[in-house]
Amino acid sequence: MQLKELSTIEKINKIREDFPIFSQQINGKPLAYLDNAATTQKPIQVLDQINRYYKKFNANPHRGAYTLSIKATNFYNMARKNIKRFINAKHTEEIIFTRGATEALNLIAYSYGMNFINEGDEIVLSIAEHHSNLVPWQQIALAKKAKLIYLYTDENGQISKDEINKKITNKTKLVAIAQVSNVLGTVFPVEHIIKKAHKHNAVVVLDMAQSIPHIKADVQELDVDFAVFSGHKMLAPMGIGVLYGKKDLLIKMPPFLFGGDMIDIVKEQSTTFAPLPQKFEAGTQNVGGAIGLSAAIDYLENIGYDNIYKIEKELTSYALNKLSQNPNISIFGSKNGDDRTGVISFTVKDVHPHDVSTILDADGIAIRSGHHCAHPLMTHCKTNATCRASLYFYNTFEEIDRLAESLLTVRKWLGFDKR
Amino acid sequence: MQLKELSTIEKINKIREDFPIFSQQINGKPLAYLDNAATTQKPIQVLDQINRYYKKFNANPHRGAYTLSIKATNFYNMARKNIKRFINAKHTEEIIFTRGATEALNLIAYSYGMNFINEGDEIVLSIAEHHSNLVPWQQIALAKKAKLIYLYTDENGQISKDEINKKITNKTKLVAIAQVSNVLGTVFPVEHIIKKAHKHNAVVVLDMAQSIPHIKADVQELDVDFAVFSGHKMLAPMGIGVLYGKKDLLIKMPPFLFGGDMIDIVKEQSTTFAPLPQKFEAGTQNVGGAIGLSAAIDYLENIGYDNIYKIEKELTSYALNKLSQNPNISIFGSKNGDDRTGVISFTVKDVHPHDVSTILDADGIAIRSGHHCAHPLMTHCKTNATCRASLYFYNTFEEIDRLAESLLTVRKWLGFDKR
Amino acid sequence: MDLNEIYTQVIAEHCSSTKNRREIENPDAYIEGINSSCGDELRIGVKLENGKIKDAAYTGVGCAISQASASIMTELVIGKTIDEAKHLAELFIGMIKREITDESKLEELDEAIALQNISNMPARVKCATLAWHTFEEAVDTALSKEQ
Amino acid sequence: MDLNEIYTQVIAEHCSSTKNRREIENPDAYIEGINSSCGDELRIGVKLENGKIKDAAYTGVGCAISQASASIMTELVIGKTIDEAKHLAELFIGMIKREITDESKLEELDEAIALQNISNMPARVKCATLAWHTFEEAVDTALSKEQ
Ligand SMILES: Cc1ncc(COP(=O)(O)O)c(C=O)c1O
Ligand SMILES: Cc1ncc(COP(=O)(O)O)c(C=O)c1O
Repeated sequence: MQLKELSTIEKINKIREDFPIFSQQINGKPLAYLDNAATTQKPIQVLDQINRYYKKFNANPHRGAYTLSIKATNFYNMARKNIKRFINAKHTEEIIFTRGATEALNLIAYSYGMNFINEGDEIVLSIAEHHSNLVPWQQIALAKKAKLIYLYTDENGQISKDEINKKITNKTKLVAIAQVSNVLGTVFPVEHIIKKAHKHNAVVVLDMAQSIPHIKADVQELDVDFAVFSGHKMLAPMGIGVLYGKKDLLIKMPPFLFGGDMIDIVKEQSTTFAPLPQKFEAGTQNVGGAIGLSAAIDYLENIGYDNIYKIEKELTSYALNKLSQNPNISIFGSKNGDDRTGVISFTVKDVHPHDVSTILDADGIAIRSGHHCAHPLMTHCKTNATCRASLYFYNTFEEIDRLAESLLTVRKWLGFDKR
Repeated sequence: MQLKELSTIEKINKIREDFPIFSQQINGKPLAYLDNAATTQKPIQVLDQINRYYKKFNANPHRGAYTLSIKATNFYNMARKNIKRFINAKHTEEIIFTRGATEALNLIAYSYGMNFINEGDEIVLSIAEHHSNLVPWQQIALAKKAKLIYLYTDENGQISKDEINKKITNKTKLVAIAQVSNVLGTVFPVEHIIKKAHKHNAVVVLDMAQSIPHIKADVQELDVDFAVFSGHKMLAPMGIGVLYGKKDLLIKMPPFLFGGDMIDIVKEQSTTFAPLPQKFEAGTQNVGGAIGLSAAIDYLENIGYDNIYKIEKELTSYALNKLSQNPNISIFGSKNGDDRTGVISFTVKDVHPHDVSTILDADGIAIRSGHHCAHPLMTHCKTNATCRASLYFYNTFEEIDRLAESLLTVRKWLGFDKR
Repeated sequence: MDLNEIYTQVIAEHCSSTKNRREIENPDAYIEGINSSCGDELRIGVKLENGKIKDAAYTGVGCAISQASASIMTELVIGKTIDEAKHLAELFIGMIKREITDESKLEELDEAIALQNISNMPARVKCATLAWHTFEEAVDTALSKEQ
Repeated sequence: MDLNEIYTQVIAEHCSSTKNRREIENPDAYIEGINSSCGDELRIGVKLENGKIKDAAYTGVGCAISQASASIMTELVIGKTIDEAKHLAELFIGMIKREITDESKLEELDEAIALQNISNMPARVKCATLAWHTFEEAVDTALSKEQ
């Protein structure tokens, strides 16, 4: 595919051919899938790789001296190497496969948090964290008598440098922050946060779940200590995700899950553990999932992050502009296209977000409504729920038009603006 | 398919048509896959269901008020209900999806073990436990100053009633046992163990990883407190498994993983948790995996456990008989086909198991060699490693013939019996 | 799915109705019901007298379905005996869960029948039943205080 | 994969060879090497003298590849200077990992070249290198004791 030479619209149309789900009709209308922050759709290239594995190479990896098992092991290791290269980790064994971002964050909390956070230490989070990067730290704070400190967002959904400089101090032991908010789409200044945290010898846990599908990651350049993401939010199947950790940290952490393949020698009363990365990968691993994730990375890189960025930037500006023209719509966070991805939270005057998504659904438009697993941010924004449309590079300008049009009808259904 | 009217050989041949992988050649020979205790192959019916989901219905479940998400949620719930029915649980919310048996066992250890096992309590395990049902309990014993007590197997690979009656006492708080050994294939007398444990108010954790692919499960009839299994060992994809727990136990246990979807209300400094089963299912769930597992159950039930039992019984007797005819082969555990499944561990005189599997692989025969994640059992059996051939209902008599023939050549390759 | 079956005239009117969207003076019980997945928060108050629902009212935020459901419910139960009111709540929840489908049995629910089509929308079922579950709890709490 | 390339005459002979399968008297170091995935356990002993490997021997259980590798290795290193022996170990490990493929460089490995084809069998690589890694560790331990 020579995407470069095509116009944005042509690019998108070409890309959409790879996604079988877009040939669907929802309620008699073509599907406009605008809930990509929740999960993305899967291109045929990814599904094909998974099928190929199960039809030709399936075996338990690491556990056999026969051809099929060796092939499965090789595929699994190649997937790990591909991810290492993709996020530019220094060592392959810094890549730990998990079920998803949530499990990866819990692994860090249980293994690092329970052992290296002490009474009186401070854990700094943003108020916009997804529950998966918030509740585990609450539990650690509770168990270890540590203190949770929040970085608050301003009216643009951004965290100011002042806020960061004020809250990250010598007492800070760990900072847990999303690179991109799953509600506001804000790209947070994580480079500054990481530098500031390191100045105070705190480690930083970066939640890339909402950034890596859109923004090229480089963990060495960021110099981040831990990073996590989920495959299903970046074209891969459900049930696979990644924990990245700096080698020296992972080495000093105890294992999290115990069982097959993560051990060295097991005696009746004691066990020694395998080296990285096996130490953190107990039980039969999800080889099919790892292959799917690796294929998704290949697909993304084949499209190219430059193309993805350009397409999404255009779509996001277009959507923000369209929605702003509706006087009954309030957009949360940044209203222009800067420092943000295509995650757009908004409300419609007098109409509860839940009703908005039901009404849009009748037009085949899939958006999400609710608290988006970010209760504390909702409270901070003085709302109970928002509507959220979240874009990916396979969305179209036409879908945004349909969103805007459908939003014009919403109030009427509830008896406002006279039918 | 009217399997009933066919001969065993015809049945097997019919079944094999469903498995794309068996059209493979390994080293120029047709694949004889005899490592089913490690992982099973996948029928096209299961792969098709997963593909259908990703091509037509994929969305994040529980999180949207639009058609696609509702469908994904329905599929996920239907899978849970199917599993409830399949193992005859009393309540749907007693079924918790996990990544596999290992994660399920760790969940029990972290949530039940860490909170309900106290200093001086005894945890009873069989010496044959897979590391996944052993190392977590070692960790709990270590953390809580509890004592690990082992039930030892006799020369037939069985645990005697004497041994059970002697070791399970009023001090016992938890018994963790596999229904079928992944090394010896022994079916342990778990009914007796559960009754005995309950007499002493101990809870029983049943590892069904090696039994449920072959033996119909009924958790209510067994009256077991917890049970776990992995999808990939019963025709389903990797990355999905199940924890069953009695409702009253699950209710009093704290959550294990924290994050999205398992919460009720999250405030800055505190959180309340969702009811069962969500309480134990943090983060985006593996809907594709759950659908695959549900499809695998349908497939197994379509074949019928009676057919599976009959086919496997014939294959196992045939294999035990064939292998016994080779004077250089020693079989571990039960030598007749009673109280055992088709997991057959053996050694070849003078030849290390690892060499055996390499030599068999050249003939296209896949068996496993090593400690099979059961170091303590290896030590108890006074060996370092065994060869293991493990059968499933899609294996053929011819494959067993090839295994037996190939085993006759093994010693020659290493300079014995003169070439 | 036809939106006309969900967002009916009845719903639109009740959703913005303020008749029973108010505080009760000297309530016998106030119970907070929460539907955390969509952020609905409903406080239902009841006042009992001589075995009857003397008054019922609600406050809080929520979607049209949960607000309309609360409005319809309060109008329906005020003046009914406690037993009748509890029976109606059971009937309503049974209707939404599709456990009761016999139209003749549902007649008693009067305007609340307008919510029947919600049973076709799994994601909205909780919105429709929130008021009724919370009401049941409020009545039980009030009764237990009496004793 | 051709088994003839793996289970060669050399391997079969060395695998059952008892020449260096023995204990060393007064060793300078004994190190236990374990390949937990297949259950190989190898104890390698070394005795140094005047900067040379005076003696080297092994005991333990393991597959043909690991046993033959230990036998070939001990025969090869006895009498070599410590530096030469360490160089050979590096060369061997490089060969198995396919990092060194230049045949002329590998000539020094003599009989150990018989194990080259193991590099095509990822599952057996650890079996082949276990003796050499353990030997390297034993020499280092012996040297550190000397100081
Ligand atoms: C008896 C038994 N228990 C537990 C497990 C662990 O299952 P998994 O690796 O799928 O988590 C296995 C298989 O590996 C097993 O055979
Ligand atoms: C910012 C962020 N972090 C973490 C998660 C959790 O990811 P998962 O549910 O895949 O574990 C999500 C998505 O749900 C998210 O948006």
